[in-house]
Amino acid sequence: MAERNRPMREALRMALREEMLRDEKVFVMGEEVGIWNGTHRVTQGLLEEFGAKRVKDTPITEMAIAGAAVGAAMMGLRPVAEMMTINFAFLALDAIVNHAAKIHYMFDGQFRVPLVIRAATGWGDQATATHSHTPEPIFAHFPGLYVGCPSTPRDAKGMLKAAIRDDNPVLFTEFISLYSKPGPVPDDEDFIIPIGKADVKREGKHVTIVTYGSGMTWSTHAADELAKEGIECEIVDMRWLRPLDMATVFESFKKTNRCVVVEESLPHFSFGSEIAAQIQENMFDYMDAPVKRVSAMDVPLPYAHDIELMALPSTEKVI
Amino acid sequence: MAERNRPMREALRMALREEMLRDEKVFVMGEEVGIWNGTHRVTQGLLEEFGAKRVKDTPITEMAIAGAAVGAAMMGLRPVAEMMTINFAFLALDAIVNHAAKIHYMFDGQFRVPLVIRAATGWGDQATATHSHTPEPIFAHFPGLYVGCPSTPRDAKGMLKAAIRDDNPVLFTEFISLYSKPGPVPDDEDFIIPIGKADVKREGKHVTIVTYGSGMTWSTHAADELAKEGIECEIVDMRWLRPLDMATVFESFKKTNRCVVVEESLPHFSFGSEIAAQIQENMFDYMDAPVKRVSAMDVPLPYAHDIELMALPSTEKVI
Amino acid sequence: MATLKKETLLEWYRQMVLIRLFETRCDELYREKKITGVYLHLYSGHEATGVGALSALKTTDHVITAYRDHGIAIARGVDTNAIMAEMMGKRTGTSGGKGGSMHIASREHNFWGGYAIVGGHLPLAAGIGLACRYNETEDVVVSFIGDAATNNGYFHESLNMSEIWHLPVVWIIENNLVGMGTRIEDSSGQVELHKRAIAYGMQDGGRVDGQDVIAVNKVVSEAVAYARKTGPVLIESMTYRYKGHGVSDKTYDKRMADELHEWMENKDPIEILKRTLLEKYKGIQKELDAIQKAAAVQVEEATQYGLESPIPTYEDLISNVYV
Amino acid sequence: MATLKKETLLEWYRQMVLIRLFETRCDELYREKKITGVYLHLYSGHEATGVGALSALKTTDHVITAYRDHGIAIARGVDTNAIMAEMMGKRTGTSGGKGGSMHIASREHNFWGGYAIVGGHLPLAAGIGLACRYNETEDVVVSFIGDAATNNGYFHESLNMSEIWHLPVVWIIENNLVGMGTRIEDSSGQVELHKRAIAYGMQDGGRVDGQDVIAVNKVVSEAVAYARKTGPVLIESMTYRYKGHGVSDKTYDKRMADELHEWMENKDPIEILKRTLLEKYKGIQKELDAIQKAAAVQVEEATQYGLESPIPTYEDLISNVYV
Ligand SMILES: Cc1ncc(C[n+]2csc(CCOP(=O)(O)OP(=O)(O)O)c2C)c(N)n1
Ligand SMILES: Cc1ncc(C[n+]2csc(CCOP(=O)(O)OP(=O)(O)O)c2C)c(N)n1
Ligand SMILES: [Mg+2]
Ligand SMILES: [Mg+2]
Repeated sequence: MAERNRPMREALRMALREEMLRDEKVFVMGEEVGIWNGTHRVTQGLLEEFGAKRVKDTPITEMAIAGAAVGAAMMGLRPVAEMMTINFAFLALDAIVNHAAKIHYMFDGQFRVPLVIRAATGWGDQATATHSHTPEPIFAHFPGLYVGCPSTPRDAKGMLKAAIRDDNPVLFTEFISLYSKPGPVPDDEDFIIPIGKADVKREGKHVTIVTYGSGMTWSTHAADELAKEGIECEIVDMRWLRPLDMATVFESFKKTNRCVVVEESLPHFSFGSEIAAQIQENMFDYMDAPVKRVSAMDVPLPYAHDIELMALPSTEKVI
Repeated sequence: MAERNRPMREALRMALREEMLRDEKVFVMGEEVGIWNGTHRVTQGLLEEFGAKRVKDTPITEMAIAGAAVGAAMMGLRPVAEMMTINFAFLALDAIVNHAAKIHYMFDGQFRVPLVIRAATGWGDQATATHSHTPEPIFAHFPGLYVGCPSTPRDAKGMLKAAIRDDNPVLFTEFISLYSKPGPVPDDEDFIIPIGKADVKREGKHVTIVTYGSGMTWSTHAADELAKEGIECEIVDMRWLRPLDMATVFESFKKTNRCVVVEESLPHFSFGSEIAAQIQENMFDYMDAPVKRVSAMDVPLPYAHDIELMALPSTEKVI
Repeated sequence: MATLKKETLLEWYRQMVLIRLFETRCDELYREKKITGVYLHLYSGHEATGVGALSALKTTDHVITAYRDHGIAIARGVDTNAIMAEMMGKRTGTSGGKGGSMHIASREHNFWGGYAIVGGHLPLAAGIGLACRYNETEDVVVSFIGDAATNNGYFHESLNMSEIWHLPVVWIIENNLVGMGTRIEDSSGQVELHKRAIAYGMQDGGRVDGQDVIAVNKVVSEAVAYARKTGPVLIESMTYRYKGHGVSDKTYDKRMADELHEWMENKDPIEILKRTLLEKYKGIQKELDAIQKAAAVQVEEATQYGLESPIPTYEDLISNVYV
Repeated sequence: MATLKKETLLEWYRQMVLIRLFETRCDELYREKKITGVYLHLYSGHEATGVGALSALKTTDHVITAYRDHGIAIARGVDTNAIMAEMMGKRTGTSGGKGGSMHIASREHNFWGGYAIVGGHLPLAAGIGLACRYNETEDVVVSFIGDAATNNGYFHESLNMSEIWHLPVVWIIENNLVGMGTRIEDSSGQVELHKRAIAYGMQDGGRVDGQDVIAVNKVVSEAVAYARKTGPVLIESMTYRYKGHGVSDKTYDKRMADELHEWMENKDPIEILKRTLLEKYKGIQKELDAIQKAAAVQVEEATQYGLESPIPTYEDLISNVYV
C-alpha cells in the first residue's frame, strides 16, 4: 500500500478532505478553521477547496458550536466541529456530555448524533494553567461518547476517518506536541482504524507500557534506553480511551507481568488510575509488581519554561 | 457536647447560618436559594433572617454564578454559591476549574479564592440522564480545588463549616438521597471536620470498604448483612475526594488485606479507579485479593423507576 | 382572521382542550403515584402559544422545546397514548420510558424533543436550522424558550449564531413571567424580552398576547414566512403557568394567588377562543361539547394505555447507549 | 477638554508612548527568543483606550481585562520591570513567572489581572463589583472586553447579572473589528456592539473614538460617575490592533494591509494626542522628546531587569497551588 511521510496535522487534514470528498454531509466548523486556516493548521486549504458552506468559521462560542453541531448531526449531517483547544471544550462540557452523549439513549434510539469534536490537547508551550489541560480521561468517564487520541500520523488518519464514519459522537483529541511530527501515512482513502482497538506499538517481554498520545514519545524513548540495558518493553498505545481495549492490555500483561502507565494528564482520577485498577482487578494472579503510573505533576502548568517542563512527564521519569 | 438528631439538609443549614452569623463576609447566592427557600430546602429561612444582601437569588446562569463568586471571593468576601444540582455545574466547569482553582497559582499567591460551591449530587429520583450525575471524582481530578462530600448530618455540618472557613475554593457536593436522612448533629458552633480527613465509620477486620456520600448507605447495609455471616467490614468514609486521605485507607488495608470500593458514580476514570490504583501501588505486599469496585452501571440513568434502580449500586451488589 | 375557517378554529380549540385535559389528568396521576419521580411541568395556561405557533408550520418543519413539553408534543400531533406511556415510564412511551416527561420526542413528527437543561436545546435548534439551509430545503425550526432561559449563555450564543448564518429559526419566548420562583424583574435586566433581538441585529417579531391563539398564529405565521426566506425571528409570547413550576412547586401559586386568579379568570386561552367561536358561530356550543367529550375520552384512553403498558427491561436499560 | 491640564495630557502621552515602546520591545524580544512560548498579544494601537479609561479611575477602583493586558497593566501604573520579568517567565515577575504575558496582575494596584479564557474574567468583574456594593464602598470596576468576546455566553450572563444587581461596573468593549482572524461582521449579528446594552436594560455609554484619549477619558469618566451611584454602563471603544492577534498571527495584517495602513497613518492614538499638544502648547516638542527618551530608558531598564532576573525553581512550581 502506497504511503508517504507526513506530519500529523497533514494526516488529519487528509482524513478530513477525503471524507468531505466522499460524503457531502461531512462539514467542518469551528473558530478560525476557515480564513485563518486553522489555529493548528489542520484545516488549512479546506475553505478554499470546499467553500464556506462546508467550512464554517464560528464566533467564540464553544457551547453553541458543540450544541449546533449536535443539532445538525441529529438531522443527518456529519459535522466535524473543532474546539481550538480542549481547554475551551470545558465550556462545552454540557453540550458534549449532557447532549451529544445522551440524546441517542434518552430518546431511546430515535435520534443519532454522528458528530466528531476535534480538539487540540496537552502541553502547548508555555500556554499556562488554563490552556494546558490534557483532560480526555475526564471526558472518557461518560458513556454515550467515544474518545480517541492518536499518537502517530498514520493512526491520526485512520482514527479520524473511523470517527467521522461512525454514527456516535466522538471526542477526538490531538496532541499539540505531536502535530508537527512526521510519520508514514497510507494514501488509501478507505484506510480506517476501527474505534476501540488498541495497538501494540512495540513488542517486548519484560514490562508493558500502557499509554496514548504524547505518552508514546516518552515511552518510546524510555524503551530505547532500557533496551540498551537488556530490558525489552512492550508498548500498548490505547488509541481510544472509550471504549477502552483492556483485552490487548491484559494479553500483554500476561506475558510481561509488569506494567507502567504513562500519560501527560494529571495523576488523580485519570487514565493511569483506570488502567491500574483494571489490571489489578483482572490480572491479580499475573502481577509480579504493582502497576506504576507516570503522569504530569499534580499542579497547574506554570508559564516559565523550565518549571513547566519539570511538571510534565519525561523519559527519565518513565525509566 | 450537646447534639440533636437532624436531617442532613438541616445540618447544612445550621452550618450556613452559624457561619453567616459569625462572619459578615459569608453570603449565599444561587438559583432559588432565597424566596423559594432552596430547591432542596437547605437555605430555607435564610433570606428571611439575613435579607437579600446576604442571600442572593440569581438568574439561571451557572457560568456567571460561579464566576461572580470567584470575583467576590478574590475581594475577600466568602461566597457560598449554590449550584441547584451538580449537573448544572457542568456549565460552570470553566469557571470552577480554570478560574476558581487556578487563580491563586497563576498569579503566584496574589489572590485568594475563599469560595464554596455547594451542589446537590447523585440520584435524583427519575431525574433522567442529564440530571442524575455523580461527577465529583471528575472535579477532584484538578489541583487547586478541594472536593468534599459528606455522608452524615454530623459530617455535613462540620465539613461545610471547614469549607467556608478555608481560604481555598471548595466544591461541596451533597447527595440528594441523603438530604432527608437524620443523624446526630453537634450544637457546637465551632464544630469543624478538617479538610482532608477520612473517617473510619465502622471498624472491622476482614475487609475494608472505601466509600463516600451515598455509598455509605449501601456499604453499611452490606456490612450489617455480612456481619451476620461473621464477616466484619471496616468502612472508610473518605469524606473528601481532594485531598484524598489515603493514609487512613492504607492503615485499614494493612489490617484487612482486602478492599471493596463503593460509589454511586460511573465505573470508569472515577473514584474507584483512583483508590484501587493507589492501593495496588502502595499496598501491593498486603493484598490478599484485588480491590473490587462497585459503582453505577456504565449507562446514562433512564427515567423508568425500575431500570433506574437496576443501574445504581445496591446492597446486593456490594455483598 | 377573516380568512380563518371555522374548522381551523375548531381544530385549535380541540388541541387546546386536549392539552388541558391531558395535563390535568397527569396532575391527578402524579398524586395517585401513577406518574412518579420529581419532575412534571404542566403546560396548562400556555396552550394558545403552543397551538397557535405549531399551527403555522408544515409537517416538514421542525419543533424543539424545553422540559415543559407534553403540550407541545400534543400540539404537534404526537400520539397521546405514547406520550402518556412515556410519562409513566413505560416501554411503549415515545422514548421507551427512558426519557420521561421532560424528554418527549417524535422523529416522525420532526419533534426533536423536550430538553431538561435550561437553554441546552437552543444551539440544537440552530443546528437543525443549519441543516435545513445546508440541505437547501425551505423548512423552518420553531424553538420555544422559557423567559428565564433567555438570561443563559446558551441563549446568547445560539441566537447570535442563528443571525450570522441567517438560519431559518423562529425563536419563541414563552414569557410566563417567572422561572421557578424567580420573577422576571429579578432575573432579567431587560424585561421586554423580544428587545433582546437587537443584540443580534435580529428581526424583532415583537410581543404577542400568548393567550390568544389567533394572534399567536398570525405573528408566528409571518415569522415563519420570513424565516424560510431570510433569517431568524424572535417573538415574545406573554402567557402564564397555572400549576406552579412543576409538581414539586408548592408555594409559588400561593404567593402569587391574585395574579394567578386574574389570568385564569380573564385570560384563559381556551375561554378566549371559546368566546370568539360562540360569538361568531351560532349554535356551535354543541360542537364544542363534542370536542370536549372526545378529548376526555382520548385522555382516558391514553391513561389506560399507559397504565397497561409494560415497564422497560434490563435490555432496555443497556440498549441505545451507542448506535 | 477645557478643564484638562497640560500635565494631565502629558501624562497620558507619556503612558501611551511607554506602552508603545514596551510592546515594540516585547515584539523584538520574542524574535530574539528572550520572550518565549506561543502567546504574546500586543496592545500597540489600543493605547488611547486603556490610558483614557484608566485615567478616569481612583486608585481604590478596580481593573480587570483579558490576555491583551500588558498595556493595561502599564496604564494602571504597575512596575514595568515586574511586567517585563513576567513576560520572560522570571521569578521577579508580577506573577512570579507562573502567569506569563496573559496573566499580569497587581493586587496593590487593584489590577485583578489578565485572563486567557475568552470571556472568563467577565463574571469576575461582576463579582468584584458585587463586593464593592456589599462593602458599601463607592468604588467601581472597569472591565475590558474584546469585541469578539461579546458573542460569548460569559458576556451575556455577566452583563445581565451586573444590571439586575446594579453593580458598579463599566464594561468597555475594545472593538478592534476582529477576533483573531474573524471579522466582526462574521461573528456578531449586531456590529454596533454598544447596542447590546439594550438586551440588559443597561445604560448605553455609546461608541467612542478609541484612538482619541481625550474622548475616551470623557466618556469613561461619565460612565464611572454613573456606575458609582447607579449601575453598570456599556461602552464601545473603536480601535485597532497593529501587530496581528498575537505573535503567532502571520497572515491577518497582510490580508488587511490597507486597513492597517489607514489606521496607522491616520488614526494613531499617539499621533493624535501629539498633534493636539503641538497645536495647543507652543514649544512643547522638547517635552515630548524628553518623554519619549525617558520611556525608552525605562523600557531598556525593564528589559535588563527581566533578562538578569532569576528563573523560578522547583519550589515555585509547587507553591501556591493552595493557600
Ligand atoms: C442549566 C440549568 N440550570 C438550572 C436548572 C433548573 N431549572 C429547571 S427549569 C428552571 C426555570 C426555567 O424557567 P423558564 O425558562 O422561565 O421556563 P418555565 O419553567 O417558566 O417554562 C430552572 C431554574 C436546569 N434545569 N438547568
Ligand atoms: C473560550 C476561549 N475560546 C477561544 C479562545 C482562543 N482565542 C483567544 S483570543 C481570541 C480572539 C478574541 O478576540 P477579541 O475578543 O476581539 O479580542 P482581541 O484579541 O481582538 O483583543 C480567541 C478566539 C480562548 N482563549 N478562549
Ligand atoms: Mg418562565
Ligand atoms: Mg477584537
